[in-house]
Amino acid sequence: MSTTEPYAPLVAQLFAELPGAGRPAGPGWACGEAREPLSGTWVRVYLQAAAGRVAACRYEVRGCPHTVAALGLLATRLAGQAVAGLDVDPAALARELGAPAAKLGRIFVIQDALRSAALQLNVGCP
Amino acid sequence: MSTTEPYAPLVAQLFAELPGAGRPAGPGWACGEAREPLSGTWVRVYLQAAAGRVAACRYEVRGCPHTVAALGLLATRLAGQAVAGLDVDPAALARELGAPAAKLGRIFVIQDALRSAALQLNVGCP
Amino acid sequence: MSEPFIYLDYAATTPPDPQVRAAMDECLAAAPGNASSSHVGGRAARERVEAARAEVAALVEAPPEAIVFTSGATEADNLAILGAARGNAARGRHLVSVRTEHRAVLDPLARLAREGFRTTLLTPGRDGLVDPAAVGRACEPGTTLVSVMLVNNEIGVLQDIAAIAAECRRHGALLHVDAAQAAGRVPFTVRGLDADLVSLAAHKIHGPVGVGALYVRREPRPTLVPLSFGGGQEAGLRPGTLPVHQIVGMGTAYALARAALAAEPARLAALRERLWSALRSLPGVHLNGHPTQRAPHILNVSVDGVDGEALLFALGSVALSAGSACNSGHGEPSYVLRALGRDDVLAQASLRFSFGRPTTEAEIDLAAQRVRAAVLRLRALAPA
Amino acid sequence: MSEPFIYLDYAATTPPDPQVRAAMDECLAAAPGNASSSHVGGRAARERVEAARAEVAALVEAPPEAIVFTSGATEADNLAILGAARGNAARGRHLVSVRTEHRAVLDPLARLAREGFRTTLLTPGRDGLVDPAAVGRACEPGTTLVSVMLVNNEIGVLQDIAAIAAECRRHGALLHVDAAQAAGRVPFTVRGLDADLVSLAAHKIHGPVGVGALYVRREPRPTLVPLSFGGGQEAGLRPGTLPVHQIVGMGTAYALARAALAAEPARLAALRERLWSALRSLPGVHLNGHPTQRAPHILNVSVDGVDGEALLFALGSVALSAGSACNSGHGEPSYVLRALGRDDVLAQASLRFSFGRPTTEAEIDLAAQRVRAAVLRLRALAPA
Ligand SMILES: Cc1ncc(COP(=O)(O)O)c(C=O)c1O
Ligand SMILES: Cc1ncc(COP(=O)(O)O)c(C=O)c1O
Repeated sequence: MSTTEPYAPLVAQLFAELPGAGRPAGPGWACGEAREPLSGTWVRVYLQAAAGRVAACRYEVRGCPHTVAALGLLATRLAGQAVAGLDVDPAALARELGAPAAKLGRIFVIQDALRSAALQLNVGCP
Repeated sequence: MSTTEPYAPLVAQLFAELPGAGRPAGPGWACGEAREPLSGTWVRVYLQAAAGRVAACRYEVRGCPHTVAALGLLATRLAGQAVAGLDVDPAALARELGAPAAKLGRIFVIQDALRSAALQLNVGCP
Repeated sequence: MSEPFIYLDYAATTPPDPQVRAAMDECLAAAPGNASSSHVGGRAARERVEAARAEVAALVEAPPEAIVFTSGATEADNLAILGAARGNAARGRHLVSVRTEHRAVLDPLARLAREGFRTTLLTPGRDGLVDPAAVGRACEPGTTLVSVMLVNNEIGVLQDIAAIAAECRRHGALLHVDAAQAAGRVPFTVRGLDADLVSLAAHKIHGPVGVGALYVRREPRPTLVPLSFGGGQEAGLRPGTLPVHQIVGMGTAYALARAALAAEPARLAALRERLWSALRSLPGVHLNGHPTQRAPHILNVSVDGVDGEALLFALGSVALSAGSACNSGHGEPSYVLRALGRDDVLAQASLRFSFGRPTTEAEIDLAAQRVRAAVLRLRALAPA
Repeated sequence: MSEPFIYLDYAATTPPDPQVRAAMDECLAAAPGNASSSHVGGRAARERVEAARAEVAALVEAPPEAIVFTSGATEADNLAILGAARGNAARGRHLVSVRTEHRAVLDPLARLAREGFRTTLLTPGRDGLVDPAAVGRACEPGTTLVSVMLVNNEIGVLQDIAAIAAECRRHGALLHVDAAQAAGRVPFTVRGLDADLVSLAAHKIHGPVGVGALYVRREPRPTLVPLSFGGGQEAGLRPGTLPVHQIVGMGTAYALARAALAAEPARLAALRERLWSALRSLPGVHLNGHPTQRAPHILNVSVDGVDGEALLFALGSVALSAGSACNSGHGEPSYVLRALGRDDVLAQASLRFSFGRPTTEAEIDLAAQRVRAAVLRLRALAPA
């Protein structure tokens, strides 16, 4: 934690606006879930695809401001990406949000949830 | 030393006014001298007698304010006292001036000088 | 976030009372004098110090000579614990304390472990209270010192020090009490505590930070090895030029606290209950610590189903702590709440509200509203 | 004694600069915040602390991270000496210092003797200066720490620390320098001193009493055992809630001192020479300490043929010290002057005049007049 603001302005903005937050209504969503019991972090990522590309991303989360903000970033960026090989770079994400090293584990939780949602898109929802 | 004034008002007054201080002029004075090398205290007491009683007392001194004040008190009080058995009570003097215990040794210096001056009055000056 | 800011972190630090500030500035503007100097400025400084010492002593009904000024409660705790343990090492090397003490107590105990002392750390009940009989059972023939705080800084519980003191007497151990959170918040006297050493802070009760005191019983007088040496101030127990303005600030704060002791604790307790009533109407909000044996100015709750850091951030316009000020922001769950048996995740999702002289009902109501809104918003994100 | 009062005891303590007072009060009046808290008040407090740390560091050209705030120079000296000796005890248990150091250095050394350390205390020359070669000769294979002050608080002499540091390097010993009287009075940098540990005070240079700092070299970083434990503030070296207003006061004072460094030392040195010229015209007045290798703000003289206590009392309207503030009023001759070879009686009849920012030529002239009058009056009482 720096001696000044504990969260980058981008984190504060995403935490305030929560773009894409919430469980989607309707059918046609794949979802992946992951958790980190020590901090109680819990993440669910919902993906909708069309023509092999991500059409929309939604999420539910119980987590720290960096985790919430990271999901908000994903939700605004994933649309249009190819479903095949869909992934996120946790280190880059943490850097972009100014998250301290101790938070990296939580960003991996997001990656896990995203990968498992993407897997369902590829394999087909159960 | 108390947390307030280091010297009682009587000490301050006697130190400011120095009653009887100085080497007397003229003949007919007995004198006694004593010192305490550790503190550098040095005292000379001059006595003049008439009809077996102290007529006047003078002094010279290098010493702390309590020592100076004690001599001032003596000078104002000895006149009229019988030369025979002339003495001073150091403890009473120290008490009256509010001098701390550590100062008692210096009041004894005054007693020594006074006694030796009185001795000369009794025996006759050399 | 341009909502009006609400400060509810008075257990971390309090704003100095305007009278305290005025007394301090008056002192800083006065003719200069080192309280050790023999000239008039020095004597005036000593008189100010002694008047303040009398005020500090009066709040806890101690003789003024028993008050040793320090740079704060942390130093007072260290002087008591390191000082008494080292000073009585020939009699024994065992110490007793509690897992929920402040770091300023636990860390010197940890240091003493490196110097060959042993410490028994008791676990309080789930309500945060220490069983006095357990203190007695922990004492051994070589136990020289027991340290138990009066008011816990995180959860506000109030220990039964008199009963603990009786156990210490029975076992010939000295008793140290960290009363940094208690002074001016709950009425107590050193005689009532029957403690040998009592730590006091100024900045927890509208005095300045950076000054505190250790009460050292006169008869019998515990042997203490000082932390520092030189100059001989404070009866040789605490050297250094006396910070007159700081000491005067503490004295003024303690005089004000004493005057307020008849009414202020009840007022704060009412505010605390008002907040608790508002918060408990939310499901999944748990009170930490004993419901009634507690100081009036601290309320600590744990909230189900939210992340603690996110909750704190969502409450940006309410200044409060997740744990004690010293631990907050580190993301570590509070060791105090863990010692009470709260699991890590719930311990992390805890809020310490604490109140002071400026706190109003309107602030409490507004804070309760904001907490409700934040909790509901975060729970909506994770409707698990 | 209704003569106007003249304060010439700035080496004992200085009045805080009005800007320092204003900065402190502004800080006390600000929104409350414990510098350890994560909310906005806490962050603002941290920012103030770091800005002040940068100011303190700038005066001595240290990196800000090397500055550890303490409750004063006494604590800084103790942290350096007890901390380095205990922290390096595995390497050796021999320490070197000087008989004319401040009690805040000598007393922790005496404490260490009780913990099994040995100390060699050097005697300076009659001019108060320590021969660097003598420091080298005193070092042994087990010498871990050398402590020599930059400016002596009683006589103002300025040691050749860089030459002493070279001897320390040669012998692998750490060097601690008490610069409490030097900071802001003589220009110096930690690099120029080449010391590992440097103690600083605020109240000697128009900052508040009760705050100071220890410079701790970064590379190589000396191992220090803290004096107190708990809370983790100041890189674990000095725990306790940070007294933000005090630290801000020190920062402001150091910023002002840095700005004044170009002109103020020369101005004070001129005042010192003016006073010395006036006093030396009296017979039997002796300068204590080296005539030129000295700080500008201290003049110490011994006076033949008068009692020291009586002289001080006769100078009631001039506030000054017979020795250091900590020793004055005890009637004991100064151990510093005795170490210089002054006999007890002459050592007792000594006056330390010290100057500060408010000191004027008119005050100096008036003080000189009063000293002359007092000396002549007392000598007339004992024309031996
Ligand atoms: C119970 C308790 N003890 C000790 C301390 C430390 O006091 P200070 O801030 O004066 O160092 C605090 C507060 O931080 C406290 O709440
Ligand atoms: C050389 C020296 N070292 C240490 C100290 C002690 O400093 P403080 O008053 O900040 O405890 C002083 C002044 O008293 C001093 O002059």
